[in-house]
Amino acid sequence: MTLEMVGFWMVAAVLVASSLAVVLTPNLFHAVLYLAAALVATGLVFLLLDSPFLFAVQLLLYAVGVMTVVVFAIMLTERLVGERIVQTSRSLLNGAVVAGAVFVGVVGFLIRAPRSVLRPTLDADAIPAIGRALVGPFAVTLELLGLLLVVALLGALYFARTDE
Amino acid sequence: MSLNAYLTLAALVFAIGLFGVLTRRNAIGILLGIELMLNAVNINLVAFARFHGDLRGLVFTLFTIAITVAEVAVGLAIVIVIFRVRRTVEADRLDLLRG
Amino acid sequence: MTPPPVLSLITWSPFVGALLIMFTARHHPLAVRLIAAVTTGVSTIASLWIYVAYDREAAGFQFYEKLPLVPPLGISYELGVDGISLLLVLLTSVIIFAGVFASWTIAVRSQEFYALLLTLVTGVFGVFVTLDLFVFFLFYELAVLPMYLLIGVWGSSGEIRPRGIFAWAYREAGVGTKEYAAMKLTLYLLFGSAFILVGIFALYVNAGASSFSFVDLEGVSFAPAVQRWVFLAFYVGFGVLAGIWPLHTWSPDGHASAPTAVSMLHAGVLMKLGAYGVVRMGLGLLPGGAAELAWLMGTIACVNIVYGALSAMAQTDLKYVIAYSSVSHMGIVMLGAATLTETGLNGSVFQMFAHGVMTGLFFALVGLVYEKAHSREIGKMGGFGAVMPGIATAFTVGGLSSLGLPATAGFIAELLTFLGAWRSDHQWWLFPAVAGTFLTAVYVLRVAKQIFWGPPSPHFHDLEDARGPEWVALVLLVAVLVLFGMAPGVAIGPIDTATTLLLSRIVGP
Amino acid sequence: MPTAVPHGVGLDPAATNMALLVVLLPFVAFVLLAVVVPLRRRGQAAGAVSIAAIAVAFLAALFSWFVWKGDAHVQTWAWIPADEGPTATVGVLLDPLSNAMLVLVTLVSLLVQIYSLAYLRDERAPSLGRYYTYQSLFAFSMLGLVLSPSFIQMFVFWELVGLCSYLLIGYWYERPSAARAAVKAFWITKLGDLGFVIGIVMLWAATGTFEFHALFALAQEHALAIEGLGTIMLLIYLGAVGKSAQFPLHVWLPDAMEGPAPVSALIHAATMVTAGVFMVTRAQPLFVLVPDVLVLIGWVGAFTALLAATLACVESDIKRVLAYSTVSQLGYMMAAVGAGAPDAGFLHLLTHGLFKALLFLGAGAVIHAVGTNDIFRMGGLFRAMPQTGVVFIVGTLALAGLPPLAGFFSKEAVLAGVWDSGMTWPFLMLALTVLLTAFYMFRVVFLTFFGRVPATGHPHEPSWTMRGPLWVLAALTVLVGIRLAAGSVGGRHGPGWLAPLSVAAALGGIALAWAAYQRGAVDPGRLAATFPLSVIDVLARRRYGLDGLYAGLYRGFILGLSRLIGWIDRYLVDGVLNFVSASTLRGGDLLRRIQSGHAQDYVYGVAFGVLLLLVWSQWWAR
Repeated sequence: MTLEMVGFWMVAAVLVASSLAVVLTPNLFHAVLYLAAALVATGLVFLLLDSPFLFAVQLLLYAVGVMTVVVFAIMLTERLVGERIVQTSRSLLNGAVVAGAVFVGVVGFLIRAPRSVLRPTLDADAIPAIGRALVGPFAVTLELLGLLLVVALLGALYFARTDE
Repeated sequence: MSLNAYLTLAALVFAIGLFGVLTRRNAIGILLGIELMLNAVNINLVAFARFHGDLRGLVFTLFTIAITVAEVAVGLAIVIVIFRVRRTVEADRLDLLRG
Repeated sequence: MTPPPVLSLITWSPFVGALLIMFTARHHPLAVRLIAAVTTGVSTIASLWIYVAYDREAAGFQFYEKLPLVPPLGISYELGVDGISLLLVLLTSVIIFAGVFASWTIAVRSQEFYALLLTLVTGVFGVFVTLDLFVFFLFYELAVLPMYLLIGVWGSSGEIRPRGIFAWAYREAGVGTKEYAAMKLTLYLLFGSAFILVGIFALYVNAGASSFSFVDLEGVSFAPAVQRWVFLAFYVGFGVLAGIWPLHTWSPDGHASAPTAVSMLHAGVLMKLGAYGVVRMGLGLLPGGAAELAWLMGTIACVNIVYGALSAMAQTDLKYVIAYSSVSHMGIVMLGAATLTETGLNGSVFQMFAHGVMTGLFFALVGLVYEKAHSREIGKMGGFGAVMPGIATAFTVGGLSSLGLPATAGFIAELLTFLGAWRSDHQWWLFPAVAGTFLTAVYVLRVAKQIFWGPPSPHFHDLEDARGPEWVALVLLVAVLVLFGMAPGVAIGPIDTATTLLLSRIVGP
Repeated sequence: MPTAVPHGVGLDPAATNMALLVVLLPFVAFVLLAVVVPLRRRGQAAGAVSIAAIAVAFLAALFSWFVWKGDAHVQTWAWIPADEGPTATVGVLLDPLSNAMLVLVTLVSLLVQIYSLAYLRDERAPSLGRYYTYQSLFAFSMLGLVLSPSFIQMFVFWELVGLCSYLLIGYWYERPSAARAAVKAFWITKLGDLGFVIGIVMLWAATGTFEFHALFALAQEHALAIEGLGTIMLLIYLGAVGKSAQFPLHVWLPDAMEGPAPVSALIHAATMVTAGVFMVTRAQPLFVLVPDVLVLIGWVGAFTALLAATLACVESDIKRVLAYSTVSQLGYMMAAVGAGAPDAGFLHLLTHGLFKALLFLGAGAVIHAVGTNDIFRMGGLFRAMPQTGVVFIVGTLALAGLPPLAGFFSKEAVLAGVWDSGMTWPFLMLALTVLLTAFYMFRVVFLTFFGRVPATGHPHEPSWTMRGPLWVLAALTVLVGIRLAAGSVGGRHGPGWLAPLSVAAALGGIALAWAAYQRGAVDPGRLAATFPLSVIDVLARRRYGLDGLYAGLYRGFILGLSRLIGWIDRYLVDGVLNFVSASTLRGGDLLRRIQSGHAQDYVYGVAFGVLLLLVWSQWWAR
C-alpha cells in the first residue's frame, strides 16, 4: 500500500461523504459548506494526480469564489423571503434508481474497457507547458472564454439588478 | 492507483450529483448538484491527462472551471430574479415552459 | 443586332406593376386597378407580338436572352420560348388581363391583393419562358407561394358538414374554411416542389454538375435508372400541381375558396404549369423515362377524366363543380402527353390552352353569379337566364367547350387527344376519354339547366347581368375560345413545331 | 344503280364557291345577330336579316341545283395542321346528293322562318331575336353538314346541329319540361355520337384520313381491308342511330316537341333528324364493305318504323303523334339504306322532308288557333280553318302513301328496295306500318278537323305569313308527286303486286280510322282491349318502358355512381388526407404534454439517454 493509495482512499472517502451530504442535508447553508468540502476534496484528487496548479485553481477560484457567490445568493434570497430556506427532496427513490443505474452503467463500461494504461512518469513540470498551451494553440479559446465570462458577468448583473 | 479507480470515483460523484439534481426541490440545491457533476467531469479530465501524459486535459479542466464559475454566476442571478418575481424557487412550481 | 428583351418585358412588367402599386398607389383604389391593367396589358400586347413574330419555319427556342448569374455553378438567367411555351405565355397574359377586370370590384385591401396577384403572374411567366432549371424553380416557387395569402386573406369559406368515417378529422382540420384550403394547397404544392427540386439536382449532378441550362441538359442522355426515377419525381412533383389523381384534392378546396381572379389564374394557368413541367422537363429531358412510364401517366389520366367528371356531377356547390371539371380536363392534358404521339401531344398542349381559357371563363362567371346572388348552392338557383342572359350565354359557351363541342377550342383538343390515344400503345385509353366527354355533357348541361333554365327561383331578387369592366373578361375569353375552336391552325402550327422536336427524341425521328 | 356518291372528284371553283356562298350566308347572318346586340334585341328586324340570308341562300342552292346537277366538285382547306400534311381539313363537296339536300334545307328553312314570324309574334322582341340567331346558326350548321367532304367536318356540324336542336327545344327555357327535354335530347344523341367519334378516330388511325373521296378510292381499290372495319362502321352508324332517332335511342324525339312547332318542322322532321340517313347514304361505299352491318341497319330501321307507328297510335298530343310518325318514317329510310337501296331512302328523305314539314306547320297553325296540343280537345276545325284543313289532309295523304302524292312513290321505292334485297321480315314490318301510318294519321285528322266541336275558343285561319308556307309545301308535295309519277326519277318499282298492296293497306288504315273516330262504328277502346292488341296497347302507353329505362339508368347508374365517387373522393381520398393531418395535430398535442416545464423531468430524459447510450455501446456496438 503506497502513500498514494492511502491518500486516494482517504480523499475518496471524504469526497463521497461530503457529496452525499450536499445532496441529502436539509439545511441549504450546510449543503453549501459540504459542497466546499467536496470541492476541496476534488482539489486534493488533482494533487494526487500530480497537478498542483489545478489544485490551486480549484481552491482559489472554485471553492472560494463559487462558495462566496452561493452564500451571498442564499443570504439574499432568504432576506427576500424573510425566512430560512429548508432544503427538501422529492421522489428520492426515482432519483436514486436513475443515478444508481447511471453509475452502474459507467462502471460496467469501465470494467469492460481495455486494461488501463500504466501511469507514466512525469518528465517535466506541467505548469509552463500549460501556460504555453493557453497562449499557443488555445489562445483563441482563451479569448472566447474571456468574452464568455464578461458576457456572463453582464448577464448576471442584468438579471440580478433591481428594477428601480 | 489505476486509472479506473479515479474514473470510478468520478462516476460515483457524478451519480451523486445527478441524484441531487433529480431530487432537490430548491433551485439552488439543483445548482449544487450540477456543481458536483462538473467536478466529476474535471476529475475525469485530469485523470486522463495524467495517465495519457496529455496536457490538453489540464487545459480543458481550466476552461471547465472558468465556465462553471460563469454558469454559477448566471444561474444564481436567474434564481434571484425568479425569487423576486415568483416568490419561490421551488422547481415544481416553475413550469412556464410547459407545452 | 441584339433583339429587344421582350421576354423579360413580359415577365417583369407585372412585377414592376406590383412594386408601383405597393409604393405609389396607396389608398387610390382606381390607380391600383389602372396600374394592374396597364402592366398586364403590356405583357398581353408583348405576348401577342411574340406570338405573331415567332418564326414558325425555324422552330426551336426564340427570343433568346442569356445573362450568367452564378457562373461557377452554371446558373444563368436564360430565357426563350418555343411553340409550347409561346401558347402558354399567351394564355397567361389573356387570363391575367381578364382576371384584373374580373376582380375589379374587390373591396378589402385591394392594393395588396393586386400586388400579390401581379407577383404571382411574374412567377408564372417566368416558369414558361425560363430555360434554366434553377431559375425555373425560383419562378415556380414564386408562382406558388402568394397563393397562400391570396386564398387565406381574400378567400371565402364554404360550409361542409362532416360525415363519413373520418368526420372527426374534418372537424379537427377545419375542412371548408379558407384557411384550411390555403394551407392544404400550399402544403400539397410544396410537397410536389420537393420532388421537383430533387429531380433537378439529380439531373444537374448526373450531367456533370456544370450547367442548369435546359439546352445543355437536353444534349445529355441520362442512364436508364436515372431517367426512370427522375421522371417519376417530376411526374409526381409537377403532377400534384396538374391535379393528378389521387393528389388532386387540394384543387377543389383551393379553387372553391379562392377569390375569383385567383381561381381563374390558378385553375387556368397554374395547373398548366404542372402539365407544362411534365411535358417540358419530363418528356423533354428524360425521353427514356417518359417512354417507360407513359403507361402510368396515361392510366392515371384516364382515372382523372372519368373520376373528375363523376365527382363534379356529385357536387352541390357551383365552384366545386368547376373545380372538379378542371381535374377531369387536366386528365385530357396528361393523357395527350402520355400518348407520345404527335397528335396526342398537340392535343395535350392545345388542351392546356383551351382548358385554361375555359376554366378562367367559368370561374369568372361563377364569381359574377356569386357576387350577384351571394350563393353558390346550385340547388337553390334557377331561372337566372332570364335576368342575366349575358352570363348565361357565356356559361353555355364555356360549358360547350368543356364538353368538347366543335367550333370551340375544347373540341380540337379532345379530338387530337382521342386520335393520339388510339394511335398510342394503349388503345383502350380512348374509351374512358370519350366516356369522359359524355359525363361532362351530363354534368355541365345539368348545372346550366338548373341555374339558368326553368322558372325563376324564389330565393333571389334583384339579380342583374354583368356590367362594365366585367364584360371585358367575359367577351375576351369567349372570343378566344371560339376563335381558337374555329381556326385551330393558329395555335397548332407553333405547337407542332415544338412537339415534333420533342417526340423525335422519344421515339426517334 | 344510280348511287348518290361522287363519281369522280372534280374541281369547278364556280360550283364550290356557290356552295360556299350558300353555307356562309346564314353564317354571316348568325354572326351579325350574335354580335350586334341591338339588332338582335329588335326581334322582327333580326328575323328579316335571317330570312333575307336564307332566301338568297335558297336561290343560290336552286341555281346550283340546275347548273351542276350531275357532277361532283370538291374543295378542301387545311384545318388542323400537322407535320406531314393536315390532320383534318374543311371544305365543300357538291354533288347531286348534297345539292338536293341544299335545296331541301334552304327551302324548308326559308319557309319555316317566314312562318315563325307570325307564329312567334307574341314573343318578346329579344326572345325573337334569339330565336332567329339560333335559326341562322342551325341553317349554317345543317348546310355545312350536308356539304361535308370528310367525316370530321360532318362530325363538327353534326354536333352543331345537335347544339341548335338543344337550344331550340329549350327555346322556352322557363318551362321545366322544355329544359328537361332539351338536355335529354342532347344527352341521348350525344350517346350515339360517342360511337360516331370513336368510329372516325379508329378509321383515321387505320387509314390516316377523314376524307370521303380518299376513303372511297381506297374502298374501290379493295384496299380498305382493315381489321375491325365492321366494328368501325357499326360505331359510326351509332351516331346515326342517335341523330335519326332509331331504336333504341329514339326516345328523345317525342320529348323534343317541347320546342315551338316551326322548330319541330324544320329540325325534328325535315332536316336534322335525317342527318343520320344522309350520313349513312353518303358513306354507302364504306358500308357496302360490311354487309352484316347493313343488314343490321335494315332490321333496326324496319323495327323502329313499326315500333314508332304503334306508339303514334296511342298518343294524344298532336305533335307527339307527328314525332312518332317521323321516327317511323326515319325507320323506313334507314331500312331502305340497309337494304342496299340508298337512293330510295334518300328519295323518301326528300319527300318526307316536304310533307312532314307541312304537317308540323299545319299542326302548329292548329295549336296556335286552339291553344292546346291534345287532339281529344279539338274537333270540327275544318269549318273554322278550311285552308289549314286542306293542306293538312294533303300532307296526311302523302304520309299515308296514296298516289299521286310524293309520299306514295318514295314509300313504294323503299318497300321495293327492301323486298328486292330479300329481307322478308323487315318488309312485312314495313308493310304493316303502312296500315298503321294511315290509321294514326287519319285518327288525328278525324279527331281534329271533323267530329264534335268543343265548346271553348274561337279558332280562325292564321295570317298569310303562316298560310303561305303551308300552301307552298302542299303544292310541292303534289307537284313532286306528279313529277315522280311521270317516272323520270326514282326508278325502282318492285314486283307488280306491291303498289296495290300498299295502297290497299293505306286505305284499310284510313277506313279503320274513319270507322273508329268519325263514324263511331268501332269503339277504339274495345278494339284496343282485344287480345293481341291489348298487350301492345298497354306496352305502347308505357312507351315500352324505354323512357323509364333511360331515366332509371341516368338516376340509378350515372347519378348513383357519381354520388358514390363523390363520397369516395370527399371521405376516402380526401378523408385519408384529413385523417393524416388531424392525426398529426393530435399527435403533436399528445407529445406536447411531455414538455412538462419542469427542468428536472428533462434531466430524467437526459439520464435515460445516457443509459441508452451506455447500454447500446456495451451490447450492440461491439
